[in-house]
Amino acid sequence: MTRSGMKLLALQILVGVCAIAFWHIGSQVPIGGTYLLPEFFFSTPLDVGQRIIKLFVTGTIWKHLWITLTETALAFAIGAAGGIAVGFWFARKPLLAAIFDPYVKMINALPRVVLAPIFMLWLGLGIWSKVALGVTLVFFIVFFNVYQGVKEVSPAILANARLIGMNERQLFRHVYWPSALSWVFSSLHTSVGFALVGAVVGEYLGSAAGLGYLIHQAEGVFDTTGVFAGMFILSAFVLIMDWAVTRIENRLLVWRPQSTAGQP
Amino acid sequence: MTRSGMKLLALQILVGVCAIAFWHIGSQVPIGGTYLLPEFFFSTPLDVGQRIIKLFVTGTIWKHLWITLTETALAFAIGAAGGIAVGFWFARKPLLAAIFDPYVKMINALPRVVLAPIFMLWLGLGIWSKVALGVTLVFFIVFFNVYQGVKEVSPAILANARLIGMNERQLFRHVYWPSALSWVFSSLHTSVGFALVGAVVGEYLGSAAGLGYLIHQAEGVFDTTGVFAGMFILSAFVLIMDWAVTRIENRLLVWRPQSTAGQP
Amino acid sequence: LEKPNITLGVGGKPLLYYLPLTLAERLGYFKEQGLTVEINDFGGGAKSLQALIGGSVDAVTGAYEHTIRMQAKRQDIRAVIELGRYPGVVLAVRKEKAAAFKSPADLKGMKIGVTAPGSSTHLLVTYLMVKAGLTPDDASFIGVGGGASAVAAMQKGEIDALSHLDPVISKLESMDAIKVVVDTRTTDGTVAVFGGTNPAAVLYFKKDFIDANPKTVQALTNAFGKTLKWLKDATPEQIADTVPEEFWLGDKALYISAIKATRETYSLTGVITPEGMKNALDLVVKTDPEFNAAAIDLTKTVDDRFLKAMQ
Amino acid sequence: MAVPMPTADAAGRTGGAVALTDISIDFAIGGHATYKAVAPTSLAVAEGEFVAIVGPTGCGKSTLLNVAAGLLKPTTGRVEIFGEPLTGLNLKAGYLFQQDGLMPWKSALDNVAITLEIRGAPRAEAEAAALAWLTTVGLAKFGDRYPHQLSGGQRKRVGLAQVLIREPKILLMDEPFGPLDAQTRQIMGTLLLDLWAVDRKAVLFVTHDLEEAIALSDRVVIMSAGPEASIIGDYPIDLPRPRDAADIRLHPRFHALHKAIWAQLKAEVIKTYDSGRV
Amino acid sequence: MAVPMPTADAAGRTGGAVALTDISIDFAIGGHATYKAVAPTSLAVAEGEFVAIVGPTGCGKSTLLNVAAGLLKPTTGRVEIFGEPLTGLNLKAGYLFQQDGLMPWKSALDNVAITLEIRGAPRAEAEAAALAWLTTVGLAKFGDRYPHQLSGGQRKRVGLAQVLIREPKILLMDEPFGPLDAQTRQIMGTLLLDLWAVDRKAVLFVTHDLEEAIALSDRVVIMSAGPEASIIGDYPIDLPRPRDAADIRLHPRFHALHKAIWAQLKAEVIKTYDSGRV
Ligand SMILES: Nc1ncnc2c1ncn2[C@@H]1O[C@H](COP(=O)(O)OP(=O)(O)OP(=O)(O)O)[C@@H](O)[C@H]1O
Ligand SMILES: Nc1ncnc2c1ncn2[C@@H]1O[C@H](COP(=O)(O)OP(=O)(O)OP(=O)(O)O)[C@@H](O)[C@H]1O
Ligand SMILES: [Mg+2]
Ligand SMILES: [Mg+2]
Repeated sequence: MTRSGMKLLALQILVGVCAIAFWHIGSQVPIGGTYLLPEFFFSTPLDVGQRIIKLFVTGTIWKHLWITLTETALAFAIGAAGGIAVGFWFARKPLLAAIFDPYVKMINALPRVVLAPIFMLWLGLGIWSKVALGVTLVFFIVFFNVYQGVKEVSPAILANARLIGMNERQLFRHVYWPSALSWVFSSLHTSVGFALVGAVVGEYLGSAAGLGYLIHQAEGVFDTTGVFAGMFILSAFVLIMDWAVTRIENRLLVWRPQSTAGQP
Repeated sequence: MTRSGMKLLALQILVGVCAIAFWHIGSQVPIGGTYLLPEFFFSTPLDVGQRIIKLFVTGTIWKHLWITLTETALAFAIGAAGGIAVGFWFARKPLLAAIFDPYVKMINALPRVVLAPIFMLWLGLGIWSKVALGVTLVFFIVFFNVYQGVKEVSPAILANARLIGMNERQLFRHVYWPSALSWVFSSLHTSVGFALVGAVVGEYLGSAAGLGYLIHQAEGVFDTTGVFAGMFILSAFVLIMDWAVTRIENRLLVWRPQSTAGQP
Repeated sequence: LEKPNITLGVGGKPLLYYLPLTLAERLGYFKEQGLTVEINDFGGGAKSLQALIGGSVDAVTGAYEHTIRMQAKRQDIRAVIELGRYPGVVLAVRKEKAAAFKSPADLKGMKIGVTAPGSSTHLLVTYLMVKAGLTPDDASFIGVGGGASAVAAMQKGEIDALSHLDPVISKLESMDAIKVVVDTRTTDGTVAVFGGTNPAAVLYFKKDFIDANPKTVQALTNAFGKTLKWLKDATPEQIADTVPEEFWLGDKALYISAIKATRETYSLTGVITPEGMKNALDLVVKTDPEFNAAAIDLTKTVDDRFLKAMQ
Repeated sequence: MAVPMPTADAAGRTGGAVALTDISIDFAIGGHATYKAVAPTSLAVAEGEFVAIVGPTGCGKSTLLNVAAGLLKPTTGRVEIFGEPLTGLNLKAGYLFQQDGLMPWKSALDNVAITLEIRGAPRAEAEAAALAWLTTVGLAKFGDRYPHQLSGGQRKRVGLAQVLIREPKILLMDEPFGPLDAQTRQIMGTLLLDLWAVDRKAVLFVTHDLEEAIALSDRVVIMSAGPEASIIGDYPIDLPRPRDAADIRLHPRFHALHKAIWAQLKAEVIKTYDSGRV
Repeated sequence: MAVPMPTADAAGRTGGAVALTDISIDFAIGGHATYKAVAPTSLAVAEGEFVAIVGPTGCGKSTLLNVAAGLLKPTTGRVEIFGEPLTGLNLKAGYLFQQDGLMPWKSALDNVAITLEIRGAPRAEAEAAALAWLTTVGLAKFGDRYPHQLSGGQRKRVGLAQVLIREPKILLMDEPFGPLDAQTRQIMGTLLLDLWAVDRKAVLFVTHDLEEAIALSDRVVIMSAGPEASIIGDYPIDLPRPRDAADIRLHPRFHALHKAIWAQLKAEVIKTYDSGRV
């Protein structure tokens, strides 16, 4: 690791430590008679840490984690693929886009929690109803960005590509896709989190296992420590998924100028 | 209205009519002995239509609608403003962004449903806890896009602007902001729906009024008609909000080439 | 009155479990007592309790068991009047499995639907299983939520058994999809499970609130007490006509049959008996081995002054 | 004058490679205003003919090329390519834009090779051909650079290779040698002439360098200044072929042609500039 | 030869407006490879001096200007502006890019006016000044057009107005008249000379037109072809001032200078081209 990488990591850890210290003080030291972060609602960092360790040591977490991650990964992959496909398709067929535009927006505004029973009816209680919930979140985030990204393709590059005789498929591969990539990745970074949220909310609303189930169960018996432990584990795994997305992004976008100031 | 506008509207209505017809048939005509869209889960278009009319005629809806729209508008405005501000700020301070990057992503992955009690603790049961829920959705969608949008500013334009002596504030106003606008608006279109979702989910989780409250009430007693009526009203209002966003977008982006093919 | 405007939390107002609340509101008994009650509906009982602790609501109609759990968490919560004397939870098995089902011991290996993990429906099955010599790990529990999704889960055959409340149970019975095997809606059923009553829905407050606003608490108690009296004598039709039409499950006949089924669960006097308290504690302890029963002082979970004053 | 007068407008021979007949072009410029960039005018390029367009800056040269490429529909008038009315893009033409049209996400080599690849040429073959072309334009060692890593002149030459590798029947070139130094310019000019000598494509060539125009082309047309620009001069260049882009400038006829065309062009530019209409 | 030999490198006089001393520039090109674009070389521009840079395409002219503008840090060497080491951007310089740097969301007028506005000039005043400048570059009627509605030459002139309105102490111009026709080019050249005569800015002027370079400048420097390009020729232009960009070409000394510089330049270009290194 480089020196600057080390420094960055140190600073990141510092921020984390500060946040935990604040949490600890807020939940343990009363300020003016009241606790800033009452233990009932926030638990304490120590308890949460112990719980996380216990969950991993006893191994109960693995099954749940595995299910939630599968759901998240599926929701992310399907939602992103769908959003990209439909986004490109709509961007290339303006009439189609114009016709369906209000419907897409209406559907995007439906509260997913309310749709849960319908997903359950169609897809059962297994992972697929949770995947569906995640997909409805990821899809729209990716879709709107891809749609706009395709429309932002440089007209000169597009005209040139069409004149050298590219057909739609080739235009997609050689022009629209690479050009819209930064839009796609921007939406993917947002989506990673939302895919997980979708999966967890789906589990929360009805499931037999998964982190959402654990969290819900903990909530039912007012076990705030359990809730926070679950959320921390969630968040940690999102970082791993996001890291993977960033890896792919850097690979695909090698052609970009490194620094913006260098080349006027 | 222009001729093509009329044609478009006609096609849009056609799609709507088809969807409703499909719904009607699915819920009323058994295919192979089973209903495609059982009435118990999907109600029927006629019932839903009647319910919507009744809600408006008796006037019960107005109070709920007003509350939900206020929450949505506030969530949208605050979330978008926050996302834009922090997005720009992070994009201009790469070290800051790098340090907080993992934390931002972790927070984005927290299931909002679980956070609801905390918002209630801090913000009470009024509209603000719902606004907060919407804000947490809108903020991240806008934030990630603005962050990327700022980084996509053309290096030549940026270098030129800096060389004519613009300071940070002026760069923001004359370069970053206009350049990132299409990114901002892309995220705003996604966010309109999510702001509403946030507000409704907030109400769903705990409230005394609002469309989410209505839907929740209806769900508990198998009143699918009520659930669907609420969702339709929601969606219709999202279209109005989105229309407003599009108006502003078209105003701010007048400088764009009209057609992409015209100017190589 | 110290505080004529109060906010009250409930986790699922249209549920029959909370029928007295709706009745009190519709019959105008709150107004009669000079109270303006804003009813906040929450996504579940746990959330309404959290709102109480957080100070967003003044009173909650929720499960008695909450007061016990909160004592363990050093939160002083007191129940003042009982609204439901039996939990009202029903364990039913899918029709096809009914023939093979003899006792809760047969739950082994089943997929059991509950409203939510950790909820009272979940706890009841766990309790039954523990009593039958099983451990909670012998079956898998699936949170299926309230309302339509629970019906969907049973219809689709996703679950073998279901521990749930009305109206879901009545709906599924009307669809002839299930057979009820344990029924805590009735006196017989409840006694068979617990050996006595087991307070379900109660009205509870934070102790601080009671101390500061005794008159308000009294007024609220009075309103509920009066409702219970009305409920004791009302016919199911009268009840159905009193609640809002939307609560009818889209079918008045179904609603009335659901009322008939749950009729016995509603408290007659509002009194929480010591025996009932013990049963409730027993339920908690049996289902949560880590729960420290010794630390619980059951007398501190209720405050019966107001009920006494009313009579 | 001892030089040929502008010949009549070529509206008659529509059978050529490119025939723009009575085209006019209006641009919408905000609100309901329009800018009449090109007034009804006609231009025809016969098969195998090399036509250069010169004219004051902003007169409408690029616009005409866009029309010929099918990127812009003229407001009025007809566009025919090899006798057929043009609908949509003109895929028979290779068009080197005035501005950059390279794909920034492809290396120089890939930018050139893609032209063959999309027609189904195997990767290796396309790459070999592309490398040969890059060598021809003097960029053999820059194949793996992305466009943003190239200088202005290098990018233009990559574009040139990209257009030429297709061997289109019609070449539309908008200031192809603009950002090149005089010497490279002549080398490229000679290269273009050599290529053209082989299969005699029809060429429409926009340049600001009148000497270059005369040195390369069969005909030089002059556009008047806009708005409502039109073709106001058409000079056949009766210099012998084959030519060398550098040596031909020493030909005695060259000077006379240059003088005649320059006189008309200069008058046009000054008119434009004075009216602030450029 | 009868013409002056290239003078010694100007490393001695660092007190000038721009002094690049022993700078070399390496570019990272994928992986760990670097391209040594510019070998250690020095260039100094005295206060009030007009220096033209010519060289084969891709040799490093734009790169040198980027260094002088502070947009690019040289790998080695020192950059001094008016005797002070340059850190960050060179705000004393006005830089007209080879490529377009106009803000596409601002009209031509706004693009020019903003330069004054950001210094606090009132809107009306800035607008009036901008309009005057647009008129000077012949675009009075195009003030309300957005950049994409302008031709290549028009855009370049808007850029010119944008740079000139600031009245910077140092002017860096990268092929400012590239996309202009010969006539407009001369008009602009004369305009530039007139402006320069008033307050004698230091000018660093990149062009491919050697005649233009000689006509305008006090000194013409020649860059060798890259990689490891450096300044290999430095010719003082001892033509009388004030000059007219067109008439000066008829001066007897002009031809001699042109011939001498051209000979060196041509040799350089051919060398470059042959090695495929351009
Ligand atoms: N999209 C547009 N909207 C409005 N006016 C336009 C548009 N495109 C071009 N014009 C105008 O049309 C005229 C011709 O433009 P064109 O680009 O064809 O000029 P040109 O002859 O190529 O000039 P140059 O030599 O500077 O490249 C110019 O005055 C320009 O301002
Ligand atoms: N970002 C970069 N990465 C790698 N190489 C670069 C980069 N920028 C420029 N170069 C190389 O540096 C050399 C000099 O480039 P520069 O743009 O300065 O040339 P130039 O003299 O301005 O040429 P032209 O007359 O064509 O504009 C070129 O060979 C170019 O390929
Ligand atoms: Mg042009
Ligand atoms: Mg250059």
